[in-house]
Amino acid sequence: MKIHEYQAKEILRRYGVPVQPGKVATTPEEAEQIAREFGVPVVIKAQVYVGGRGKAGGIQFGDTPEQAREAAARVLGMDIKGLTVQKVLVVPKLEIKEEYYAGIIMDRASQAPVVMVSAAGGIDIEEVAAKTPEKIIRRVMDVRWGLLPEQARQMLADAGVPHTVVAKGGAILAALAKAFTESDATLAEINPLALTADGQVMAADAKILIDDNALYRQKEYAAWAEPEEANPLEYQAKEAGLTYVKLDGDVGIIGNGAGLVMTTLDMVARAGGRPANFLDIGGGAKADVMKKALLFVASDPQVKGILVNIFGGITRGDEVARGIIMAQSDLPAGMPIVARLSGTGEEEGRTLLANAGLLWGADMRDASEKIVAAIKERGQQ
Amino acid sequence: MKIHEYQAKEILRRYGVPVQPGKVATTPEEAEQIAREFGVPVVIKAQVYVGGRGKAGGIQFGDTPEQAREAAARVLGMDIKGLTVQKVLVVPKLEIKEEYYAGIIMDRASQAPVVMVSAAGGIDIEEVAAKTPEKIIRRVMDVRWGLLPEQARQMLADAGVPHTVVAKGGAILAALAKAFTESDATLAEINPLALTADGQVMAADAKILIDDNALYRQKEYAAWAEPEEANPLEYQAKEAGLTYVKLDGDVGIIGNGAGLVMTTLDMVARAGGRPANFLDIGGGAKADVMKKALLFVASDPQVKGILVNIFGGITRGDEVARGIIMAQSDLPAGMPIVARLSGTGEEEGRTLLANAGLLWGADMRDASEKIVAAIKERGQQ
Amino acid sequence: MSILFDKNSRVIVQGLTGREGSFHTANMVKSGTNVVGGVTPGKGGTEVQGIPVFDTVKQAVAATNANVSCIFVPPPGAADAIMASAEAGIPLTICITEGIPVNDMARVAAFLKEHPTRLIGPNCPGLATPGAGKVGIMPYHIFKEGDIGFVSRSGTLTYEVVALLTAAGLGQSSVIGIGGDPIIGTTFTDVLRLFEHDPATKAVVMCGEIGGSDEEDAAAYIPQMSKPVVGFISGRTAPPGKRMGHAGAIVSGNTGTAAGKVAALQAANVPVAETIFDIPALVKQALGR
Amino acid sequence: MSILFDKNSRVIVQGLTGREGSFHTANMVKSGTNVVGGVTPGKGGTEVQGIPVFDTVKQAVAATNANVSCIFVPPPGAADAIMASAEAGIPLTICITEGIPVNDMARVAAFLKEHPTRLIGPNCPGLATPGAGKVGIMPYHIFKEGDIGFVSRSGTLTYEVVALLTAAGLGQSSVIGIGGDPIIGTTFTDVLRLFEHDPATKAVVMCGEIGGSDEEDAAAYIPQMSKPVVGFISGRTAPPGKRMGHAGAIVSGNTGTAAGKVAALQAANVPVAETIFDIPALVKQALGR
Repeated sequence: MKIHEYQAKEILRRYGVPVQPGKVATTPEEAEQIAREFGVPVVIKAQVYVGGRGKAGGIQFGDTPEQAREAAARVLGMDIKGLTVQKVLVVPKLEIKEEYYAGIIMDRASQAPVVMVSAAGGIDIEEVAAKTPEKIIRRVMDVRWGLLPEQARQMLADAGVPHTVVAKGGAILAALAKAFTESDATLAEINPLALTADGQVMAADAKILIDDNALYRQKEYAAWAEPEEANPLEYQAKEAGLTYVKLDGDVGIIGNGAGLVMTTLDMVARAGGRPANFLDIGGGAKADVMKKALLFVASDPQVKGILVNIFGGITRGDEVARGIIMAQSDLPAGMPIVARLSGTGEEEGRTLLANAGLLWGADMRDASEKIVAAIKERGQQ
Repeated sequence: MKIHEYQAKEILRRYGVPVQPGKVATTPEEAEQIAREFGVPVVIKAQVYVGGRGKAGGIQFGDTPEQAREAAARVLGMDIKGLTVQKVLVVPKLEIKEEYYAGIIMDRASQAPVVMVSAAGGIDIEEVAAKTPEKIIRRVMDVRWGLLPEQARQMLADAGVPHTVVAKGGAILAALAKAFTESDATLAEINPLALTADGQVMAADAKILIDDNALYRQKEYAAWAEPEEANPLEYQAKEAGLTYVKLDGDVGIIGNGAGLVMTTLDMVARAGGRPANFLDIGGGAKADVMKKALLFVASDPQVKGILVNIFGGITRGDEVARGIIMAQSDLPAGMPIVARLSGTGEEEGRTLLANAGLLWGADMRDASEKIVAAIKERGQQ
Repeated sequence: MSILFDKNSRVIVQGLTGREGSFHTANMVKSGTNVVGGVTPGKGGTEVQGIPVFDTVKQAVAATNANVSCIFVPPPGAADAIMASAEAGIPLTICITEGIPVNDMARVAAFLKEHPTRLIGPNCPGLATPGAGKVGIMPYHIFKEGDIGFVSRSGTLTYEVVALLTAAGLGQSSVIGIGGDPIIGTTFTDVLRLFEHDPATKAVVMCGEIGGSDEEDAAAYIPQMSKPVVGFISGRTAPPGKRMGHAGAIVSGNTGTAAGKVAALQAANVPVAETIFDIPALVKQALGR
Repeated sequence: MSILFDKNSRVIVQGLTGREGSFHTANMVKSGTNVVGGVTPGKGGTEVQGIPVFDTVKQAVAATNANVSCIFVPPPGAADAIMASAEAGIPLTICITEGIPVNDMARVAAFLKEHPTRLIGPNCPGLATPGAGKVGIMPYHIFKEGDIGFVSRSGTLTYEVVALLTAAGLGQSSVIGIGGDPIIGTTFTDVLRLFEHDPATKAVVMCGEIGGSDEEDAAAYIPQMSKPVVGFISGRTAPPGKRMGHAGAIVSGNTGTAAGKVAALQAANVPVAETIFDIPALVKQALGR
């Protein structure tokens, strides 16, 4: 789950990481008020669930409260990579002397969190990593002990930061690691970790992702979830318990099991179609879930036809067929649906579909070709 | 640090351990009100920092709110082993079917917490442990992993409790272990762990001791500290930063280092005296600390004379002597003081004492004999 | 013959009394698997489908001499269930549960270094040895006894491909679903190594997918094998995964794409199927059948 | 000759720049100890009393080749300091700090199983090798070179008894204060074993006190020693320790009392001094001097 910068900073603050004071504004007037409260100059930072907001103009400055209001007026409502800015974080401007990088990510290969620091932080960190990987100090965290303060300091010392940053940054890095584990984060990043002109070491920006699987025990953070403005369908799907990813094409795709759905996408693409989405209904879905998934996919205005590909194990083909038939009356008139049912209840399911006059494919290649052809045919009408 | 039963239960509740609802009353009227709120019959339990309150009459019952008031009136103000009852915990009476024992203690020999359970719980648990030690299931907790739920269940299974208690009690025991570690406890005990007539498993009583050395980071629990009514001197000493234990005799004893002070007690006893206290001023004490310690020991009305035994390393003999001289005007007139100073600054200190007309001993045996003799002599005057 | 599981395996089911656990246990028994016990704390002393239930894994092992555990425990208790199996000394643990927090699995991974068990999964369909039975949730009717080893990260895709192999007359020695989670107990390379040493396996089909570097690692191992491997990678047209901050880019670099995985396998002389329908022919070609 | 520490030892001080650290380091240097560096995070690159300061223990070891660390870090950071020394591979760590939370020390004890260092303390006065120097806070002027090994749980009592030994002409080979905390790195038995194998030690004085079972454990080891041991137990007239709930009674049973410890030592044929003034005579008697 994504959270905003101000929320990530709130988590870090609880673990003792120094972050600037500041507040969130949803109107220019609020931004002006916050600027008065904390003192100018301030930075107005768009709070959106994507990176690269700085280059998009989502970070602006205000030397007076009035300028803060004007800057907030420019940023609020701005479109950044398809997301509309609805909140800005207003913070006093830091006089930054140096910028470092500190991050922790759950790493598949290590089967553990990997901690990374670099003396060369800021927005170009990925270029640093690509060109001069030796400048990134990495350490696999032993989850039994966490990141010990001395290990954190040694990493920073190895990165070549000044002595005072070894000490203060070490405490910050150890706190970041604790926050990572206790928040069930999959990523926790401070970039830049800033050394200010007056010798403070602070998290000038922060990013945390929370493990969706752990939201049941991270109730406070779970409550921070917001609709992702650019992807209302994905948000609604999550609410409905479906695994859905929006894509660019026009062939709606529904299947059971991530690997099978991905393979179906590949098959549709080979048949000359362009998938409109990825939707996994999971195992053991009943007719009502199938119906809900169909209507959900069809609600995407780009979708011109839908392919249903089910390999029945726990999921029964007849249940799936019933769901497709139930959905007919609510689907856009004439939208082609091709179902491919295999495994448990496949015969019964196919009979149901045939009786209802619906299309079905013998296998996923056949079904993919049929749905692509049906959409093309309908487009030519 | 000791805390009350109701506070221990509050900690356990936060970790998900089922405990009865209930509230603390400081007046009979409050107890009646609580009985009305939670329903009768209720149990009125004295909240005092000693064990054995049941046998002393500190646990009483009320079948009606009025009886609850009367019972509370009997218990409040009661003297239990020298402590005056100032609070009672009022809880609905449980219908207990069986009683078990669950406890965790930091164990020197294991260098780790040791978890213990027994199917034979309740007030006779120590007898069970002494007579049938095989009925106590023990496990050294691996602090790297904590007590895993399955390990907790296996301990209860080995103890021979019913299946339902293995499951519910296992969760409780794992929670107890988590509470132990996260609260910096040195002891956490649920006795009895009760199986109620309606199949619930609950902490019917609880005891937790918090590590004094960890109070700096257990700020909430540190704020729960209360004067120990029976030992106001010990409480004041703690507040003053002195390590003080009240004893039964009349020879006040002050020294630096626990081992040295204990040896001094032994020496005074061999010289025929009875130590009135143990007081360790720690390392590096200055004159003002020495003065404070002297006045503190002298404030015990049982004290008839004071022995000061300092082996100077960091602590300087002349500082100690100055402190003794500074205290003279505030000490009870004629109270004998014998000082024994050795190590750093001993010559200067002895000279100061001699010039002030004060007694000193050549070594701790000499000093012990001198203070015992001085007290005896004064008693015969 | 087989790897990991055969007719002598004695299976217990952790979470036997739950809906999923009891449903799939019935199917396992039907497939011929010897399910000797179940574990559900608090339900010890009862029976499900004639199978005795115990409160702890240790008790179950003591009573049944089980050597395989299959876990259907819901996510909040699943990591503890794996550790319980490991601590009880069960040599093979198969965790079906989907949705375990990754921090829990990091803890499990560390725990298993001290308390070894061969963990398959989590978030996997389990395994099957055609002719001997299955552990997990795979539909058993698709299998056919034979000499092809099969390993995949995905569940339903496994069923698709195995059905194609069976239809083509290519029976399977063992079928292993290693699971799709970020942290899993057994990797492609682990399973390839087992197949390499299994006399009953003549060739291996490996179905990977985008994400992680497990396929790349396998490609590095395959040149040491004496047996042919046929590969497939799903997700070629999937969008690039969501970015995991800068850290994600720093850690993974260029690994994880379908193109990268296909290239790595091809560099190891592994024929990579364009679609799953091409797999049987590639296997036959590799075996010269 | 000596155990643990000699003229070749190279000492760093963790917490060198603090009040206690700098005060006692000056005294250590005066005693002849070779203090080669200090560690205070953030103070790296500076010097104290001409001794270079580093940000981490690893840096200090790399620069100075230190093999002993002495810790004066305040309680909140002391456990981390011990682990830092262990992880940096320093073979002997002496922790003077008093007041470390016992949970921290339980964690340290577990950590040291994986990252071994010989830990003395915490809450101890350190050690001294008369003629070579000292590490810690013992007043060095009381020592005299000789062949008596001395070990104690207490600080000032150590000084008292060592002063008596010195006054009686009984010099010391090594003097070790193991510390009074519930969880300590090195026990009486550990030190007795070192003295047993130290050719420079002819007899050992062991000063114990009430609480715990370390003296009883030592009494079980002493019969295996070839060298005489003289014992002393303080706290004979101390009140029984405060009860630690039922658990305390269950765990400790009857161990921990002065009478029990004296009895255990006497059963091991150890002469136990009635008062500290009797110790020198018992030592002379044991050595036939």
